[in-house]
Amino acid sequence: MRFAPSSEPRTLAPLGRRTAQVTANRDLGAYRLVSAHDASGPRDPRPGQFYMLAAEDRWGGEDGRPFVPRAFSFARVREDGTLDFLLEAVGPGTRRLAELEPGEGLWLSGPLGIGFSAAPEGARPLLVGGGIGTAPLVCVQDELGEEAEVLIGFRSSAHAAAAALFAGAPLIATDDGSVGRRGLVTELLRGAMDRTERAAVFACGPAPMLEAVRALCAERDVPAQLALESGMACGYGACFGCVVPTRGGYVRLCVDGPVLDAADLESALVPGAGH
Amino acid sequence: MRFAPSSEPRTLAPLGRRTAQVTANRDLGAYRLVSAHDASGPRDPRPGQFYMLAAEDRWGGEDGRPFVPRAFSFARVREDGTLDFLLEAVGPGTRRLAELEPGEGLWLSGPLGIGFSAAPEGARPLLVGGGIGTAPLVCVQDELGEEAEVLIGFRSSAHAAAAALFAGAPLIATDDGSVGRRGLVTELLRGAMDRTERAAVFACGPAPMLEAVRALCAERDVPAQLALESGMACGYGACFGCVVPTRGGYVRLCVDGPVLDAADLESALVPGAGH
Amino acid sequence: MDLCGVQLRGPVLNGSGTYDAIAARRTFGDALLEPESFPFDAFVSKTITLEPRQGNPPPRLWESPEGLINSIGLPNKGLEGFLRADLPLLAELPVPLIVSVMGFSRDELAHLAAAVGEAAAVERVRAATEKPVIVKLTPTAADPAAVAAAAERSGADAVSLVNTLKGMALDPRTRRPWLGGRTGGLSGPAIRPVALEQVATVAARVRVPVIGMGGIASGRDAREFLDAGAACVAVGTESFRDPSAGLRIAREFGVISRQERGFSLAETVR
Amino acid sequence: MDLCGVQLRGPVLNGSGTYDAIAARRTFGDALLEPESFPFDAFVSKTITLEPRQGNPPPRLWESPEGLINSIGLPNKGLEGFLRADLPLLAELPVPLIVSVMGFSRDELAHLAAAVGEAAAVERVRAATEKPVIVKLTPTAADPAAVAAAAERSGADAVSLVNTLKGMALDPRTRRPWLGGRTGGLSGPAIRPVALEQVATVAARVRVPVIGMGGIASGRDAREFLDAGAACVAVGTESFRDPSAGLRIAREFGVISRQERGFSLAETVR
Ligand SMILES: Cc1cc2nc3c(=O)[nH]c(=O)nc-3n(C[C@H](O)[C@H](O)[C@H](O)COP(=O)(O)OP(=O)(O)OC[C@H]3O[C@@H](n4cnc5c(N)ncnc54)[C@H](O)[C@@H]3O)c2cc1C
Ligand SMILES: Cc1cc2nc3c(=O)[nH]c(=O)nc-3n(C[C@H](O)[C@H](O)[C@H](O)COP(=O)(O)OP(=O)(O)OC[C@H]3O[C@@H](n4cnc5c(N)ncnc54)[C@H](O)[C@@H]3O)c2cc1C
Ligand SMILES: Cc1cc2nc3c(=O)[nH]c(=O)nc-3n(C[C@H](O)[C@H](O)[C@H](O)COP(=O)(O)O)c2cc1C
Ligand SMILES: Cc1cc2nc3c(=O)[nH]c(=O)nc-3n(C[C@H](O)[C@H](O)[C@H](O)COP(=O)(O)O)c2cc1C
Ligand code: FES
Ligand code: FES
Repeated sequence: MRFAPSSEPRTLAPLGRRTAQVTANRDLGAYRLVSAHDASGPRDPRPGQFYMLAAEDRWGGEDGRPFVPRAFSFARVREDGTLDFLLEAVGPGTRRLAELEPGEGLWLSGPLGIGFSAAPEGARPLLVGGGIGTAPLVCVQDELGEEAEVLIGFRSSAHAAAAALFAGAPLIATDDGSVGRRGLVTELLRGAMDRTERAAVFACGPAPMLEAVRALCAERDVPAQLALESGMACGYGACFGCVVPTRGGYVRLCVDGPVLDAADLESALVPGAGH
Repeated sequence: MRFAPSSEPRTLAPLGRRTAQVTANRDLGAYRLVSAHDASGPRDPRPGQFYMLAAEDRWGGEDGRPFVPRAFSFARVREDGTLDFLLEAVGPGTRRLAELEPGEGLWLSGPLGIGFSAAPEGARPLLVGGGIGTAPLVCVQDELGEEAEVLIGFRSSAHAAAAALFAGAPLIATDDGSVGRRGLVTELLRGAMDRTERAAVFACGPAPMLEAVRALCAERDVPAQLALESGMACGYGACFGCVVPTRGGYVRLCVDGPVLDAADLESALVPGAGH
Repeated sequence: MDLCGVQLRGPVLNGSGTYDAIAARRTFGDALLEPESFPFDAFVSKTITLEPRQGNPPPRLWESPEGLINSIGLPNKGLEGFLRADLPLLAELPVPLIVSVMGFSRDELAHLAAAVGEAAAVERVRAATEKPVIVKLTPTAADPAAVAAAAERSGADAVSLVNTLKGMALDPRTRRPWLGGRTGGLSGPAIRPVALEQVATVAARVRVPVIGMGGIASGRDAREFLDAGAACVAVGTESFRDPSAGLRIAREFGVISRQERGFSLAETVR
Repeated sequence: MDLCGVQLRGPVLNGSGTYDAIAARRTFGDALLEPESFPFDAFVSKTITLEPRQGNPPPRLWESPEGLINSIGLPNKGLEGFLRADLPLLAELPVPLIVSVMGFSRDELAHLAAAVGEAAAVERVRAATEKPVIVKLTPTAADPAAVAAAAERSGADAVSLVNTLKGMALDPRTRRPWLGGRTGGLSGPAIRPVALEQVATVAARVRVPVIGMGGIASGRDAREFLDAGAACVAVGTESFRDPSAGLRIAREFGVISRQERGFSLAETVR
């Protein structure tokens, strides 16, 4: 089954790169939650859209990396234009961003790409997230409210700290069972689907998880939107670097995604993405 | 006239690059005085020798520069192995070093090159410095004591603040006359030579100043040692990049200098050195 | 200023294949079409081939010290798709358009720079169009100036260089080539000294205007390429880091030019 | 390990012309001669020519993004001066010695990589010595693998690459070429992806060992060149930043190798 959005869920970005001021940077278990005040950006980015970020100072250290900016879904936008990003420090770019101090400048451009579309009338939204991929689901929940059921999986209890970003009591799975249920988030999804007559899935997480979600939804003919990841240099369609294979050929994830309709994918296992 | 040193005035450097800890970094008018504790280095570098310095962190910023380390004469060494460097921030390397904070790591190798030789018996040492070139004369004065007469020139009173590093009352010239005499340090030298029966000159400063000193000393047959500058990548003879022309052909300033006998030079105007 | 008879408001172009004005409009909206917002003084399309191409399999990007390696593989809609779908949209841009084409058979121009004999390829293009023809050189030719001179003799109205340098990266996990295309092209500041040398050498050899590019990231860099003999510059990879890099570079360049006029005046006065 | 029949304790050499062991001994003293302090597993001399050469006029160096441009111009004492003054000192080093020579006329080998015909030059060297012959390739050849294959056919015992890429820098004040030699050679991390590609391509083509270099600055970089097919690596520019870079890189490389053995063991156990 397909999502059939009425119009492209995309808020336009101001042209060019601007500087936001970092207002906070705090620990969230294994992650960092970085907040920055994007004074001149739009207040209404669509959940699932992303920003390209770079530190204004010290972007490019030993060995001349990071060089290009990095892509991040926003987790939340506040009324004054403050954006929250949930980061996992996995390489030179995320490490630099993870150590930003309040007051420092954050170069950003965005919101970029196409976000999540509304669920079909009468379908119950299931938000399925894995690890750092829970970030864009926070604002999806903000928008959908109690109607949405949140199912999230993490490697460990340190990672599961990100669950605190969600309202209510999300269902949690961890690899080691230290928080919530032991196992994979797809098992939670299977259970939720069993309980739900008409579901619509919103998913983001590591590629193997998304692939499992895609297969499960295809099997049960449940519509699903998947927020994918791929290596990006520009974020606005300039470099043709971020393509992922779809049934219709390669699409640039930064302008035709990152949220794709699962029905368009043969597989969510994107070459070269993730860590 | 020539200096005829009995042996090469060179203290050997420990092999490789080591980390010294920055202990202080203070303003000195237009300059910075950076102190670092070189725990495992020799306590007896020869005045005129230099060190290659790089910040342990953040060496290489926007645009991938600074890349190679930078050369600095030491101004002073203390008994515990603390080295003082006088810096002028003129480019990316010196700017980074100028903002080092106490506790940060400073990569260094040295002491490098050949320092100043003793003055011939019975000759009065005249220490002639211009601008940042006064730095290596500080430790020459430390060694020679009152016997040496210090003549130093600066662009402005902000630069003349470096005079505070010298003991006693050095003679000062500034371009604008705001401190000491208005004019060039070579005029002070001319006066001192007139007053001194047998002089021996130790000079360091910008190339045009050194050339004026060289010409003056040649004219009066006064022996002179000049500490030159040239662009360096390695500091220990590996790259052959730092050559300066002498009467005997090109010599590598980092292993055969930086202190050269004026008698060996046709001119002290080295191509590509200085700002 | 004038490039092959076309009036440009300034000397800053985009590198072919490094800016998709249509995708940028989807992202940034019609603000992009304002003359004062559009980042370049002329727009160069992504390279078009006769037949549509999917491009290379992903992954297509790798970051290197002050550089980027790409194996994009010239994905494009083909000539027909371009004329039908893209050209009408590109015609709305507020600056002149330069369409980048790769021969009428792919191999033909891919080998252009490899040998002087290829001049024939340019002659054929020359005969087929009344528009100015700009030939882009590959930087891997052993003697770029000879290739440029051959292109000039065959009637090129301008030459453009450098393209990316051939490079490679390994996947740290598998230790095999990371890029789907095995090798890729290196661009960005890392290659700037190489680009500057080739631009200077080619500009000294040919009479036609040279469009210089390779790692330009600031007005000062642009200035250097013009000092080396380029008539115009193009900005590629830096647009990935900053979507309006072209505008910033033009602005910085303007400041430098004014300062220099100021300095030389001051020097004259002294 | 074995390189052309010579036993080496490890795979890390110096790049020719980037380490002067005699000058280093003047600077660091006899500590340099201790086997555990000497930074390389074999020592490659600066390139020697038949006649002495002064080298290029200064300035000879310019820094670029993650790179260095040099126009040194092969200064050396000439064959006779080398044999008399340097060789006895180099014989005291605790590792095997590789002497780098540039033909017996300068032009002869300068053009080595330009064409396959040059193979003759290697044949002549081959006949003149019983020692292994290593041929260093220029990276500006349009097809380095063809040149390497030609060198192999002519009897080279190993090939070594890359040399520096041609580059240029302008003096910001005069806006004319900064380097005394007008152009120079670009080295350092900036060129690493280009070097890695050429090493991989050449290693896939020839049977003789390949000595890989170009921007190696860490054990991980060294590992990549070996993964790409090099038998040994050489460290050039990084030694300028750290006089014992060779030792550090060998140490880091050792740690990586041990970790990888550990990982594969763990994977087997699982
Ligand atoms: C649409 C989108 C949204 C995202 N949202 C989030 C989010 O909300 N939070 C979050 O934490 N992450 C998010 N990510 C992932 C994030 O962008 C990556 O984790 C980040 O780019 C990693 O950068 P790095 O420099 O830390 O790591 P690296 O992996 O070192 O660098 C990133 C890229 O560089 C390449 N690379 C990897 N290793 C090397 C190497 N040794 N040399 C050269 N290149 C290398 C790879 O292509 C890699 O993808 C998102 C990604 C996308 C596409
Ligand atoms: C033996 C010796 C002793 C010295 N002692 C002192 C001292 O005590 N105190 C002190 O302040 N200074 C000293 N200097 C000078 C000091 O080394 C230089 O000021 C310093 O190297 C400048 O580095 P930078 O990065 O700040 O400036 P830059 O000039 O930018 O960099 C240094 C070198 O890079 C090259 N260069 C310049 N501009 C560029 C560019 N745009 N792109 C690429 N390359 C460029 C030039 O070759 C220049 O020499 C000494 C120098 C020598 C040789
Ligand atoms: C991602 C990417 C795609 C490119 N695609 C093309 C192309 O389609 N046609 C072309 O002539 N050059 C192409 N180039 C080369 C650029 O136009 C330019 O010559 C090169 O990148 C050097 O400039 P830079 O360092 O400013 O990027 C591409 C470069 C990049 C980085
Ligand atoms: C300053 C300098 C001098 C060099 N001199 C020589 C030389 O005499 N002979 C030679 O074969 N290569 C010479 N090279 C090239 C290096 O051996 C090496 O091939 C190149 O620098 C790439 O390696 P790197 O990036 O690690 O420096 C020189 C390189 C530099 C930077
Ligand atoms: S990241 Fe450049 S096209 Fe998508
Ligand atoms: S700085 Fe390298 S030889 Fe002198």
